[in-house]
Amino acid sequence: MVRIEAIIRPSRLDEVKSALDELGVRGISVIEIKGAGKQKGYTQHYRGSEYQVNLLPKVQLIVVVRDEEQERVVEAIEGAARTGEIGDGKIFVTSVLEAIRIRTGERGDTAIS
Amino acid sequence: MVRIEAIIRPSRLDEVKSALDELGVRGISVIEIKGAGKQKGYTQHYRGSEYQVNLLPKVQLIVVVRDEEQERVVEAIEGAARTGEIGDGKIFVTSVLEAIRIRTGERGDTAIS
Amino acid sequence: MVRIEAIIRPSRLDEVKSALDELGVRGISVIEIKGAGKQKGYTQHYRGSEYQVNLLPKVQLIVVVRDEEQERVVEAIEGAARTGEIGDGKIFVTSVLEAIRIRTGERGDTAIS
Amino acid sequence: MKLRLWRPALTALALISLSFTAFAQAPSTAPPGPATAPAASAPAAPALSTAPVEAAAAPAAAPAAPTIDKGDTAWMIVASALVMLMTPGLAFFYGGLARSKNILSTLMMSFVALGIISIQWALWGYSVAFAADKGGFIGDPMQYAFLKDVGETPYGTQTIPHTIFMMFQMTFAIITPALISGAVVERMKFSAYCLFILLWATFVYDPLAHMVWGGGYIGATLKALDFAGGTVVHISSGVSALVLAFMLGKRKGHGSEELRPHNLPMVLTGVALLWFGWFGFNAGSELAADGVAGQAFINTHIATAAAAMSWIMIEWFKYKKPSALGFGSGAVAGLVAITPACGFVDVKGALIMGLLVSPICFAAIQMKNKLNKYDDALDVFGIHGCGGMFGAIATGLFATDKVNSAITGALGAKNGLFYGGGPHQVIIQIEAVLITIVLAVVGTLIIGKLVGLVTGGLRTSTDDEENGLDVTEHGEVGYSSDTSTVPAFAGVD
Amino acid sequence: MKLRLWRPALTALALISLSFTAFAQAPSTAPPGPATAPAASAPAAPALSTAPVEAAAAPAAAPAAPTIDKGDTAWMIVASALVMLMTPGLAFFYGGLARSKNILSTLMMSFVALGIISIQWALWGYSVAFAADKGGFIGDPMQYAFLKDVGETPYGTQTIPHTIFMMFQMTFAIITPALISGAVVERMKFSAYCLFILLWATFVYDPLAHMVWGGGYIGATLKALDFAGGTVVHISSGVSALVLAFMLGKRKGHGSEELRPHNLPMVLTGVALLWFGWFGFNAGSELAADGVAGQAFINTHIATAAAAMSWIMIEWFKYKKPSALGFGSGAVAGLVAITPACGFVDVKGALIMGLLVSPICFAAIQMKNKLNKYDDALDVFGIHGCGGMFGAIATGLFATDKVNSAITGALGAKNGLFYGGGPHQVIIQIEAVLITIVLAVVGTLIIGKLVGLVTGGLRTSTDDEENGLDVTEHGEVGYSSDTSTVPAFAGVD
Amino acid sequence: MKLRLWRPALTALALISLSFTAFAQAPSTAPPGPATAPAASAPAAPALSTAPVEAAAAPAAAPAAPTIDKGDTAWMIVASALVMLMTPGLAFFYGGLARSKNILSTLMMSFVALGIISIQWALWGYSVAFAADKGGFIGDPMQYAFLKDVGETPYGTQTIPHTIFMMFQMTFAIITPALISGAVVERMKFSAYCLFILLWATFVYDPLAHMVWGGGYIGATLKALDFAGGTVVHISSGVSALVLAFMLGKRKGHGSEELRPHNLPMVLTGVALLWFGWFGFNAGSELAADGVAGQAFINTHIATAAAAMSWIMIEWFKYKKPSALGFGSGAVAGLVAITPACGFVDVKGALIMGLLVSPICFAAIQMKNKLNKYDDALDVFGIHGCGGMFGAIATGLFATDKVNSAITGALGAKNGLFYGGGPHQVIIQIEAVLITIVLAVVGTLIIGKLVGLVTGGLRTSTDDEENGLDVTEHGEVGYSSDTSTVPAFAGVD
Ligand SMILES: Nc1ncnc2c1ncn2[C@@H]1O[C@H](COP(=O)(O)OP(=O)(O)O)[C@@H](O)[C@H]1O
Ligand SMILES: Nc1ncnc2c1ncn2[C@@H]1O[C@H](COP(=O)(O)OP(=O)(O)O)[C@@H](O)[C@H]1O
Ligand SMILES: Nc1ncnc2c1ncn2[C@@H]1O[C@H](COP(=O)(O)OP(=O)(O)O)[C@@H](O)[C@H]1O
Repeated sequence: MVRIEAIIRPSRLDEVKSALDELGVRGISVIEIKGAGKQKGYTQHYRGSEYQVNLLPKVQLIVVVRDEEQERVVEAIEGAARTGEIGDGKIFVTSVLEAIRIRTGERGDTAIS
Repeated sequence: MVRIEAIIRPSRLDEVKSALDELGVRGISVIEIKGAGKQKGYTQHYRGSEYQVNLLPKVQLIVVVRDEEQERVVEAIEGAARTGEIGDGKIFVTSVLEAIRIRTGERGDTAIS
Repeated sequence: MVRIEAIIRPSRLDEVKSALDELGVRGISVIEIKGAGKQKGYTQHYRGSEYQVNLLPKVQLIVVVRDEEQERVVEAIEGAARTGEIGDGKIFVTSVLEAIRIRTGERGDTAIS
Repeated sequence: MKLRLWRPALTALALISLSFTAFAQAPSTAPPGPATAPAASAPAAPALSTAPVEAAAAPAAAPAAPTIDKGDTAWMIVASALVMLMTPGLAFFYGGLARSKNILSTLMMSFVALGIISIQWALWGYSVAFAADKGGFIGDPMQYAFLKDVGETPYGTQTIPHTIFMMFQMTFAIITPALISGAVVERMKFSAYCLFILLWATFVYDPLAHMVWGGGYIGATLKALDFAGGTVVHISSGVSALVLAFMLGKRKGHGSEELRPHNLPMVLTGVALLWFGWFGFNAGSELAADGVAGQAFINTHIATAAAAMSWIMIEWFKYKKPSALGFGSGAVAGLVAITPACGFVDVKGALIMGLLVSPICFAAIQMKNKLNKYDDALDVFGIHGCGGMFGAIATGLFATDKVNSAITGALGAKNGLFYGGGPHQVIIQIEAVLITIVLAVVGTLIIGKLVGLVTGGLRTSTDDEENGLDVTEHGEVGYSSDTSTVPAFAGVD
Repeated sequence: MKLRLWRPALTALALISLSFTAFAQAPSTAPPGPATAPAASAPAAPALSTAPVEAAAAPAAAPAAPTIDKGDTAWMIVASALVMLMTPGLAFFYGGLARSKNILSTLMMSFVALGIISIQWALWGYSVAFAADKGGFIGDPMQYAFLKDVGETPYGTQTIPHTIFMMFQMTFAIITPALISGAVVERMKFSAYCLFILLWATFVYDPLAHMVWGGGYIGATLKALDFAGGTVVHISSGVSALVLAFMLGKRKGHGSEELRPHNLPMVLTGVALLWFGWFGFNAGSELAADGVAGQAFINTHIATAAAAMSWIMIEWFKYKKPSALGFGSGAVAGLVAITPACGFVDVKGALIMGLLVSPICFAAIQMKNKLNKYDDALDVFGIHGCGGMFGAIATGLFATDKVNSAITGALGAKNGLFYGGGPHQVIIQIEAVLITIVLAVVGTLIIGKLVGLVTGGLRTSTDDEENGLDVTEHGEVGYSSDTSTVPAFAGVD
Repeated sequence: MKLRLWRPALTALALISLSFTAFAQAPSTAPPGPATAPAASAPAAPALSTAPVEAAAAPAAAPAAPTIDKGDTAWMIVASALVMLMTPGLAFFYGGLARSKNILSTLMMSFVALGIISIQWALWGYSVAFAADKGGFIGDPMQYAFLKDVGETPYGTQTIPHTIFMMFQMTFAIITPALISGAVVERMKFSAYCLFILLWATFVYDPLAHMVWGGGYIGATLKALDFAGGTVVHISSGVSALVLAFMLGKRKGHGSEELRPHNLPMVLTGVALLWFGWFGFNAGSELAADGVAGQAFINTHIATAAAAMSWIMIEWFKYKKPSALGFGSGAVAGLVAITPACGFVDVKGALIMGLLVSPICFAAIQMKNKLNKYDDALDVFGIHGCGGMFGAIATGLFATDKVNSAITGALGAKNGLFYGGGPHQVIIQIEAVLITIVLAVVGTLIIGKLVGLVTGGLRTSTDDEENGLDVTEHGEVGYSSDTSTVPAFAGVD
């Protein structure tokens, strides 16, 4: 199994969810994060003090899928999350040793199906 | 070392923490996340507009432990987090290359003990 | 590529960001989390009911870098995040199978440069 | 155990219904409406008897034409608005103490009282409370039904339009049942709650208001003193809250999960609005912009300040941490305690009452935590019930006609124990408290049982409770993230 | 399509400008200022005509020296403060409904009206609205410019300092353009908005206020009834909001993303402050602490309670979930509906109006959702426009001189259809509504177009919209985390 | 450096103590209480001298029986409630500006003043400020101790119950020390703060209030003008805040971490309540519902609106981003500036003062940022100190007896420089400002030092500061997540 961690724009979350849904991927976890990268930030002013803000709101998606699904899932996310503008985000894939469904105790691929 | 990532119900966090405590696992990190899966969501209405919500509040626990502790820790979490109802969550285990304790610079197993 | 996950004190975030910036690491992701460990918590009282709180605010940083950068990045974080007091946090390194830049579809090392 | 409780309760219900019927048939004995001469038989609301005396000094002998005083009217319009604002204030006080998944549900329990009781009051509530006395227990439910004859002409010997008096009293009728909600939040069905407060207002609050202020038994016959509602508002709601908490059972997670306030700044917003509005509540109960109102105003403020300080002092000594919640809890306890006394005591009395009420309420809540028998979630009994009882009884200790000559004048009461009146008034005050407790306990038991039958139980399902009543009862969440379908964390966050 | 709309609009602009010029040259026909005898030609604001009659009963024939009544003054100072508070109340009502990335931008749209319109009103707005009538359309813009001659001496036959009357009216002038903002939040440029409300206040609100309350056509000639601003405040803003929503286009993500309220407790804070302040708005419009004010007060409260209940009842039946937002929306709809009627109808009328307005507004919003042609983000047209029209017309159904003798007296109007006056008044009310609509539509089209030219479009860039106007227009974020450079999530969280 | 500061301070302390003793022994020269004829020697509070003149026009020569006016009383009851609400308003204004880990601690610093100062005022504060003058510096601390003789009978020639006047003044005494807290939040010990404000109220505020309003040197002898508290409230607190900020040192992280406001909507809630309550503060200072109150009311509003606009205009030009915080800061600056002037100037004066105060305060804060010598966390000196000084001096420029005849009448002052009075009054105003500054600086230094000795330092430990004072000083967190033991993020979230 692999753990696909996608960092995307908050406004693309709906699209990405739909795309995964179409692929049959049901289980996902979502975290609100902040990200810095090439995308430029903005300046805030509070009573004349300037604050340079370069951590921007992003959404991190975690999906664990079987190895063979990796490519399709990554492509689905890519397609749905892309706007072509700087700041679209990244996808990182790591290897998962074991997955357990807490409710049943199932392990391995069946835990995430 | 392994990184155990458990996605559980918020209401089970206390139990899980106690269970880990009993095992002697002291260090944990906790993140509030949202999850979608088999568990069904609910509908919200705002002035007659319907919103289907299927991302539900979950808690993600991260515990890095020595390889040999993996099984006991996973079982402890499973036991404490299980209600038997859909939505109990998942545990994912990944391999950790290196761990560092920032305070001391210790590396490897001693960093997390 | 490796995924460096650093759990640090919120008050050290600025320093760590600067340190990474100096190294030329531009892309990072940041999550507000809670952590328990050796650092002792505190007690809250609400109308005489006592609540023992041992999950303390921490910040989790995620940086994915090329394998060869791992050491330098880890050291930079260590240096900038260290106060020497209990509660400075941990760094965990895991291996990344693949990285994709959503905007361009680039893969591998170029995705994170 | 439960079964045994229902039997006397049902008997009492029968009795109450019976008496209602009886009273309805009995001829009106002393209609206080403007149509008939209200002179001596006017309802003995404290304010009713003192204000006009001063205002209409010249034509004292001829109460035939009570005239409107614009200064009094200006004050009472504002006072009514101030008391109205207390219900949202209460909503925020309670809302901040709830968990965020129940924030809207908690707020709604107060807000909906503004909807339900306002209409109930206009249709029949006001008449039950303030129309011509029937047997000392209720007012003629027909006389002012639908606010018939409630117009510009003042009520009794008052100096403000009857509409304003009715409105001022309405705001009291609204907040009282809302107070109860603090004990039942996070688990009571919204439908059951709505029905409960409608019936409770009709069968507990309205008769009680009549008995104390409308010319009924407690005020006119027993001659107990209750300037702004210690019995009517606080004891009645506090005791009913306790009974209802028993009937509902504890919240899921009580004892195991930590049920902490989700938003203390919101609690303090509530405290601020309550404190502010309470000036209307207490000083407004004089129904005139005069010296007694001034005294009631400063007493209210001093007692509140003293109680807030005394609460955080307890915390300071006990935990070394004087808390914001402690300050707010103390302030509310002080407001509660001074309510029945505010127009009757001097500043020293107010200060002492404020200093003493906090240890009492604090101890009551400690006791609750130790006993662990019931889950009065936001301490309605601990603060309003206990604070109200203390205040009502202390009124019998500190009342003095130096401050308000009506005490030994029109109201026919005695000075307090510490002001030369002997134990007489304390005993009467205790009697008034007991009557209130009995009425509240019996009424709540019967109504709670009835409502449970109608709505298929008073409580939501365990699942709904776990998911939070905002989503399950109201179909909303309090705080939403911008991330479109990502609803806010169950936490504030 | 857009091009075609501009043509008649520009023609209308020409006409309006022309008439302005004409009026400016015409000699003042009936200066209502204190300098000249205001007697019969006094501006026919409802309150103006009823209050003084009672207050100055004795020297009724000699209106030469209107005296200040301290009770009335006390009430009107407070009423002005209460109405002032409504604008922040509105800010929170709207702010909670916006997404958190636009929270400050939404709040600022209301708050800035407190800045801009206060100054505009002092410089010329008050004069345009309340100085000597010019052709039934505006007041002499010079007479009270810079508040010249607005001092202690009462306006017309009033019994309060002229300053207070001016201030009371100012608070109305402030909140009205702020109401419009609900339709345009989350995408309109702040600069364009500021300019728009300045011009709109001058060319739409001020003339309308004059026509209805300042001795102009609608009040003095047509003799339409509008106690506290159904036409002037709610229809004008609601209709203008609709037009502006069309001109701006929909928000990015409308239809695809879910645009939910970010903070419903904040919405209820707004509702509480609006409800509270509206007592000043409605009962204050009597300009005196008297019986009519009392009636206006209770009507306001009853209609609001009824509308809040009726809205959640619809939800209860339709979705099984009575919501907090529904309660708040209903309450505001009730407040809107009763505004023109509050000093003219009895409690029954108020109750019925409250019960009916919610279904009407609810249906209007449903219709908007179905049509999906425009993005009136926070339903200004649905609630203020539709609720206002209903209220204005229903005033013609329920008005009765039993409640306010001025209706058939000084105001020269007729009783409502259901109170023996025949259809006469309803027709007049409809005419007043239509005039208001025309003025609002034409005025908004012209001003909107003009402002767009000046500010290079009314809308922010799509990027700015996506990032949220707080950061892009105001350089701030609403909620910040302690984690130094980590700005709060775009969500509340 | 610090050591050198303490020496003159200690000397001054000795002097102050000495004079206190001296005054206490000196026989009362002009007791202004109701018992003795207050006629000409009545405390020259602006309001005291103007209101009664108008109210008791008929029996002008015989001040023997001041009568209560119900209109005035109605207004002043409400005004007192309004000013009380300002302290919670201030709490939210400051609270939103703090970081979320210090939200409760910041709120508590304001709320606790409601507790401490209310009691202090009742016990001795009021007497020190308003009892019979002792040497121009303080009032007899015994005369009204424990509110002895403060009852219904009006104070001096006033027309409201003495209780109400005392209460109105109490609300000023409460908010003034709370204002100081803005400079010391996020690092001052709660115990030290409590002790500090108790002493500061006694030794700085009360004497100053006496000197300006209670018949003491500044008002009665120097004849400086201060309608509602420019010197007494704003300069005193602003300057003391600066001194205390120096004594405490900077917050940990100042300069390195970004210390941003955690909740700007909360800041605007505070602004709304402050603006609303300030009507009571300023117009209430007339102590009557009359024309001067009306003028004070509109001046207050216009200056505030103008200052809010002028602040965001500066931001607009400088950063292209007019901010919500800027609007709020400007509004508060405007309220501060107009406070001493509101009952003395015309609308033009108010407008100009409003427009000018914002650039001044903005520049002061810029200067602070550049100098980087002290950490006046929430800019108490920048806004209240500088805005207050500007307002006090500008009163000497714009005051005109056209608006308030008392200026050149009972108050014995002169018109402002721009209104034909020559530089006379400006110079006097500057003198009053200087006296206030000296008293505030010396008093704060001494009291701060003393308190530091008693509480073992004024500051919390660095660790406590890092963890946030909510948890370490009060044992609570402001915002909690539902996730049981997971306390909310240190951020709002
Ligand atoms: N090396 C990295 N490690 C972790 N997160 C990263 C890394 N690089 C980028 N990110 C995340 O991806 C987001 C988008 O990256 P950015 O460089 O701004 O745009 P793009 O992905 O379009 O090149 C960042 O805000 C950050 O959250
Ligand atoms: N494939 C997955 N990848 C990541 N998270 C998942 C995955 N499947 C489930 N989850 C997480 O686990 C939670 C519970 O899953 P769900 O299918 O609803 O119930 P259960 O685990 O009892 O079968 C989800 O809300 C989601 O947070
Ligand atoms: N085994 C672990 N797995 C995951 N997170 C951990 C682990 N141990 C510690 N942490 C995280 O690191 C933080 C600091 O750890 P702590 O033991 O308190 O201090 P230190 O790192 O200085 O020894 C914790 O709050 C927690 O978030």
